[in-house]
Amino acid sequence: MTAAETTTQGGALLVLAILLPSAGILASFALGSRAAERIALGSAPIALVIALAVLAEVWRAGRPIVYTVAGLSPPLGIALRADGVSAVMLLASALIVPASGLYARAGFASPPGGGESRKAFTFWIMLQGISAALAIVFVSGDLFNLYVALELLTFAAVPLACVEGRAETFAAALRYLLFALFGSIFYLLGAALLYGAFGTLDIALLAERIRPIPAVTAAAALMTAGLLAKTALFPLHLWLPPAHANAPAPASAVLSGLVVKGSFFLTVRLWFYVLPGLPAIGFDAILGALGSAAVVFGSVLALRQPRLKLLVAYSTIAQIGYLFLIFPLGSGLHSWTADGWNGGVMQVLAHAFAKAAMFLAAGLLYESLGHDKIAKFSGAARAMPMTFLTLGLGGLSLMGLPPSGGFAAKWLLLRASIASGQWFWALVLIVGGLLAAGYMYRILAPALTSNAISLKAPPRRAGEAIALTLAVVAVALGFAPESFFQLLDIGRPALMTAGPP
Amino acid sequence: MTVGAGLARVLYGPREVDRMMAVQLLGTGGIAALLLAASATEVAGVENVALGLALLSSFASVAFVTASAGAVKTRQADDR
Amino acid sequence: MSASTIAGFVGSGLVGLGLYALIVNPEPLKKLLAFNLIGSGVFLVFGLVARRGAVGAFLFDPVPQAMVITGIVVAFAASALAVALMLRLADESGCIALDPEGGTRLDDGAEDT
Amino acid sequence: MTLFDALDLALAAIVLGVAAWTIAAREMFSAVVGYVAYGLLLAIVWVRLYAPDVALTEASIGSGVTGVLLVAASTRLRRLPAPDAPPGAALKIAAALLSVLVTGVLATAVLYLPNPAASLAPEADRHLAATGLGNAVTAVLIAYRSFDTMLEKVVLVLAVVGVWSVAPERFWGGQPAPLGPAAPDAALVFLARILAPIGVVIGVQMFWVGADDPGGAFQGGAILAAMWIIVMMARLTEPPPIGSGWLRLALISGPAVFLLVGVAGPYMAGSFFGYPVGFAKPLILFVEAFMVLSIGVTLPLLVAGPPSREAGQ
Amino acid sequence: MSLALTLFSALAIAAGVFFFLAGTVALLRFPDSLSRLHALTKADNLGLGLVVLGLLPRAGSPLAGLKLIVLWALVQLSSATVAQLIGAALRRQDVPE
Repeated sequence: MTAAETTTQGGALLVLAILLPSAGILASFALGSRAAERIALGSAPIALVIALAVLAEVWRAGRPIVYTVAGLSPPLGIALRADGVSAVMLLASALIVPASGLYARAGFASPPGGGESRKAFTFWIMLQGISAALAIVFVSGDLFNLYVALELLTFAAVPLACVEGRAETFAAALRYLLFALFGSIFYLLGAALLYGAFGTLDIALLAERIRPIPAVTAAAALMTAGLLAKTALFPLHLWLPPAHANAPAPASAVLSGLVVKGSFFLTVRLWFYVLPGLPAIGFDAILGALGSAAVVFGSVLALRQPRLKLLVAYSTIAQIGYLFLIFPLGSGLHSWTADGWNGGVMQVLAHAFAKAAMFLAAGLLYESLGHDKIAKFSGAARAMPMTFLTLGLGGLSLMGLPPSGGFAAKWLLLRASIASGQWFWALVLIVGGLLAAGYMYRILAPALTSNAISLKAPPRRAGEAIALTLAVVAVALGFAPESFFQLLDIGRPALMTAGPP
Repeated sequence: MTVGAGLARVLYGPREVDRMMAVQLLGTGGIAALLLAASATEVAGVENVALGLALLSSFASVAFVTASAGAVKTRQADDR
Repeated sequence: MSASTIAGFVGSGLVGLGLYALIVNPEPLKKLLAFNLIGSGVFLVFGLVARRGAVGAFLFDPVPQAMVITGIVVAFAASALAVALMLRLADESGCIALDPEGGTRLDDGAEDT
Repeated sequence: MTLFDALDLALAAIVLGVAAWTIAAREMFSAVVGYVAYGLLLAIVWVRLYAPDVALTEASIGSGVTGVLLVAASTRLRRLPAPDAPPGAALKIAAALLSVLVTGVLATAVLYLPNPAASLAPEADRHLAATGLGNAVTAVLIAYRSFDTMLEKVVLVLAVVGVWSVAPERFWGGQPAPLGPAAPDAALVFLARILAPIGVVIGVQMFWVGADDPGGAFQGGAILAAMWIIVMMARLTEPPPIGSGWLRLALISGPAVFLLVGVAGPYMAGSFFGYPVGFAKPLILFVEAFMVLSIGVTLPLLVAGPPSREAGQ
Repeated sequence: MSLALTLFSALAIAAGVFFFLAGTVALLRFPDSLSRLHALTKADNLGLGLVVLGLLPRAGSPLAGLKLIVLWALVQLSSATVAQLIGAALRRQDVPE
């Protein structure tokens, strides 16, 4: 056993990253909806600075930074740990959440004259709830602490899905909630078994102690099933399209871009950090196969959707599918696993930015046209060029065409699948790209015709700028330098076990 | 605990009030069983648990009666 | 067979019962009840683990017990949110169908992994 | 096989039986009655597992307050038409197979868990002196894993926001619906008048002794919550308007004080959420007192539901 | 503890358990709800009362004994009220039928 872990330099930043939005929630609750908006937006720059500082500290140290809460080392205490991936995800969340917040100012303002609005109160508090939950998900090193984070994420995300207050949003939110509860309780069940077997829920200690006994296999299956339900991986995806498509655009951007990534991130933590010592029993191939099915199924359904927001939501199901190729391609100790790992993480980031941008653009379209029926888009690109540029750039990344983050991700995954001789995944990547091209064509082709269209209202310039910025980031990820991938490698478990003795 | 065995069957009682009575009896029986088990196995602090149960057993029954009274009224209103 | 092992088996049984009810029952309130059954089953597994953690003079391991207390409170909060959604949905639409299109099932194939 | 083994087995059979009955009951109301009875039985199981703290929580929150919530929901939903078509036989069989599989896997896993399990009990006890507490479960909740507990309180605040958020816009800031009938039974009013003060005393006592004996902030707060609910059911008080500043302060007081003490940790004890040596117990009781208040207010509000009357009415 | 006290304790507990069983049987067998209610209150009062009485000599401290008595009083109060409420509910249900 290694000596008890202690706090490293910069570790306090991790606690601050969690406490800042938590304190924001409590203050917003006491002070009302107008203050909630100010607190949510005002704390965003601080959160960004914290995320950048974490990133700088991880880069400087070249290894994960750690904080032991209450000064107690695991197993009795809780340790927070940030490695390269945590730092990058923290930064992505610190960018996308405030971007959605700025976009939402128009729709979620408090009434003038000191009154409070239900929509504003809910939205601004839940937005901070998502920040807090994601911060814990990305940096916590304790499986039960992560359970609390999962619940925090659920309780923040579900009301966002029905903040509009229409009957169909309540039905969608209720279904979302039931799936999410199923997911977290199964996750918790697995955690109970792991604790019973090894007397700790600390990720690093578990990784040392894990042995192949029945409880571990059962725990792995139960926790994965629960997390998949929350990530909406096919065939547990049913809740996602109505929940994401009926939410207001800035909420959809966060739900689709970030929230589903939270439970995916935990699945990665589970398999790559807790269970690498478990002999392969085909789980990685099953996850890859489910992901592939999701790619095909989600894309085909996206092709058939009449409404833009539904199309974008089904495209999320397909893009989530790609993420799961990280399991067959990024695990183990092979020459190609670095590519598979980097490709998977890049796909998380590229999709987060591209999808957030596209949902925001879809919201702008809805505001200006009064509908989001794709069949009636003809000529819209002429009237709203920036919005369609956003959709186009986001689509570029979804299709995986160069230059874009999506291209970089799929290229890396493709390289890994060819190097490993698992050509099947390459096929999935290519078919998925073609199908994505198909649904993007469906959106863009009618819009690019020269028909005249009358807008109900001109698009909001600020909103367009925010959406476009996110899309540009998604594209710019394609130019990520080599040092970016070195950052991702910091604390990557496969490297740690393979490193020199 | 044998008390509990008999009581559980009562849940099949034909009417709602019977079920409520069963829960009430179950609550009291549960408290008695708890006290007996505590004195036999010497788990510390069980009398606190029993005290909590004593407070709460009536709580649930009251909720049932209140709710079912409300429901009967609405049903009567429907019939007319 | 000790009380703790029995509790573990009861927990396993409750998880199974609850899962079945969660999939099969169309009414959301029954699904919620099923979720609560699963929850208490999971907590019992924690209880078994806590009791098995008895060492020397200690009759139980306090850490899993504390986790159960946290879990019970969270489960209650979840139930309250679900009930609020159901009642509002009933007010809005006059029924509490989860699926506007009908025919789609919840939790089909939950255990594919 | 001793007498206790037989009783344990009988109890296990009853718990499973009542659970199955709850699921099979056609009437929602009966199912909820079954669920409350089930909660009472579970409390006994928890005592048998040497977990009186959990037994108290299960009896008060898992069975009591959840029961009230579900009863109210079932009576309001019972006149609605059945939503979807009953499931087909194929689905039932598939679901049954899946459930049996999960139960089987789980039971196997439980059987092969190491016995005795790896335990943190000695470690928890070693640090107990530093906290000044006697109840290790309370120490885990408020000291060792206080970070979890604080965040869980934030979850409760989000749950309250979530419940309120389903209200129609025009009712925002108003009161939730009353919990009892317009003209409550005289016996109920009598009960509420007598029980509530006794309950408050017991609730506070339970929090106070929780430092050393079974009990604590959760259990004490839950009993206070139950008392407030019973008083509201007797219509002696009404649910407060959700715009009330005092209400909101009371709701966040627990997590807010917890968070502030946690943030002061680096100055007092050199670490976030650390407690200074020698002054730990008073500080823990201070935090817990606000948590009792928060829980006592949060749970009844979650039961009361979203505002349903316009503000100022 | 003296032999007499032990004997008394055991007898009281046994009698208490008997009343619970009797109450259960009555709840199962009695023909109408009102008489079932009657049986229930008897079992509640006497059963728990006797068990508490039987446990009193075994209570470790005066405080524990006091808790037992408070507990019994609470159950008395609530069972009486609930019986009344159930009776009222029965009347309401019976009138229209």
